[in-house]
Amino acid sequence: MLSRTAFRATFENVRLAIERAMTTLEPLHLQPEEASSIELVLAEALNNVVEHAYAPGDEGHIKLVLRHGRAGLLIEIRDNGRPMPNGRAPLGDNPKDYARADDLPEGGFGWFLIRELARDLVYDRENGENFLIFRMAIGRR
Amino acid sequence: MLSRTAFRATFENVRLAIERAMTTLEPLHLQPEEASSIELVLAEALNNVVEHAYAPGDEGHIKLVLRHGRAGLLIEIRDNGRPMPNGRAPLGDNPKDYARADDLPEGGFGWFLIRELARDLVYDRENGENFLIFRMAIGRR
Amino acid sequence: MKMSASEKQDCLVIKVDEPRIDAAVAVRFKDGMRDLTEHPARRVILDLSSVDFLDSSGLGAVVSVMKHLGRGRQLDLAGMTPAVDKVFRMTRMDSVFDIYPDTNAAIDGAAHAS
Amino acid sequence: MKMSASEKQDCLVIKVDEPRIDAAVAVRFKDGMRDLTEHPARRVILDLSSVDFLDSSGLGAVVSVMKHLGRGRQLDLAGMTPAVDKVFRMTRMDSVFDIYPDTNAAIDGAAHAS
Ligand SMILES: Nc1ncnc2c1ncn2[C@@H]1O[C@H](COP(=O)(O)OP(=O)(O)O)[C@@H](O)[C@H]1O
Ligand SMILES: Nc1ncnc2c1ncn2[C@@H]1O[C@H](COP(=O)(O)OP(=O)(O)O)[C@@H](O)[C@H]1O
Repeated sequence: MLSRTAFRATFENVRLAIERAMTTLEPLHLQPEEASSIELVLAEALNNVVEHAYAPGDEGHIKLVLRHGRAGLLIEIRDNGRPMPNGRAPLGDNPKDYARADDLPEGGFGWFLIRELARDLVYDRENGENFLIFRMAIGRR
Repeated sequence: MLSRTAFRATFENVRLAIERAMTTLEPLHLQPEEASSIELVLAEALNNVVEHAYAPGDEGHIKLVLRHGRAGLLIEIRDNGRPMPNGRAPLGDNPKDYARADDLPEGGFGWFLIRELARDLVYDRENGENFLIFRMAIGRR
Repeated sequence: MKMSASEKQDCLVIKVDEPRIDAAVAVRFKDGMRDLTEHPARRVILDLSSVDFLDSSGLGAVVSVMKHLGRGRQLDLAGMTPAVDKVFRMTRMDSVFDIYPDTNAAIDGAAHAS
Repeated sequence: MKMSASEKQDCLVIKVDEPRIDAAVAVRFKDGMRDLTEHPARRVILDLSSVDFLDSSGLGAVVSVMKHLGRGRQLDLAGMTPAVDKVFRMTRMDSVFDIYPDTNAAIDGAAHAS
């Protein structure tokens, strides 16, 4: 196991957790492209929990586990917040070609980015806990 | 989550756990080919724990978790036995073309079969516990 | 371990009457086979048509029985179900044994070969 | 949120002096941009050369600022680092903005366009 952390669900803590995670990954000597994908997918998945799983003022927590094996980097995220819509991880909308500036979306890219960057994502609800696990394909050494 | 079970590590219990697992999977309406691959990979991975992770007479336990998502079936196996050789899941030897009957191996196929059937396998040692997770690619519905 | 032997045209046909040959019964399977193959037939046909599942321990046991028979005696396989067939193919053990769709085909094949 | 504005040839250049525009600072970034773009320049160039990381909240904030500027005013982007560039490309927002390698190129480009 590379690391296991738990923290209160705030945007600031997500930032710190990502910073720690990226430090933990340094010994893997990732390509910059790989590292930035991991950083982005962590931000999207963890910020989603802060934003959507917990109501404002909730004393919510997030658990983050990073594991490394031949199949790449396995990222596990758990929280006790509300379940995903319809009990499934959102598919994420594909970006469109935007005709008018007024139509531009200011949000809703989170799950699209996660789906693009992550592989083999499984979402599950277990004993009132959201369980999200996915894989980042990183260079095999 | 499809199921979560824990049982004492014996070959008989592995057999019962596999039987229960296959019953749990019935609602997924797997192809016979998919079901037999899952049954085989479960047998190989779980029997390996009985045979190699625990010494004879050990009061060892096995935890088995099955999860289902768009990425397929996620199988997680945990035990408190000895770590994998060199801290890594064995690659498994490729079968050879056997020239003489006397040379035929009577064992050592377990990890080869697991590697052939499972995807994205990650092995990890966490707080004295073996953690094995892998994915079976089954028909997306 | 339920298994029974019968003689058919110089062949000893052994039928396994269990749905699984796995780690839980591999040793008993080997013992049973050793007892039944005390019979001097040069050709032994193992009828696996009732076996739905065989793992690497079961495969190892079949190989062990074959080696135990020694030179001059042969172990042929008949009636393998798809899941059992898959294990033999994946491990390339299908090239080591003579494999027949059922015992009748095996007996005919054996008759031809001898 | 550290950001500073300077006027260059009819353009308002705003430089973000923070390594990240993420969910933790997206609101502050938007507020800062609204304050600084009180300035009436028709063309605003956002210098992102110090920003190593931008997530979808940061992206949403940039889009929001652009929409807030309204018609007749333009938000161009300059100096995007690779990780920031990737987010714009993946979400196709790179086709929505005029993007320049650095502020000088942006000012030249702006001069041409006007
Ligand atoms: N961790 C989560 N828990 C509960 N609901 C979530 C979670 N993540 C996303 N959602 C739901 O899925 C929708 C889409 O998420 P996303 O693509 O990230 O867009 P956004 O930019 O609005 O966060 C959200 O609006 C929310 O309803
Ligand atoms: N769960 C496990 N825990 C510890 N060691 C294991 C485990 N599984 C396999 N091993 C080791 O890896 C070797 C190869 O395993 P395998 O390919 O399954 O062959 P075998 O048929 O001998 O079980 C074993 O001989 C053992 O040393």
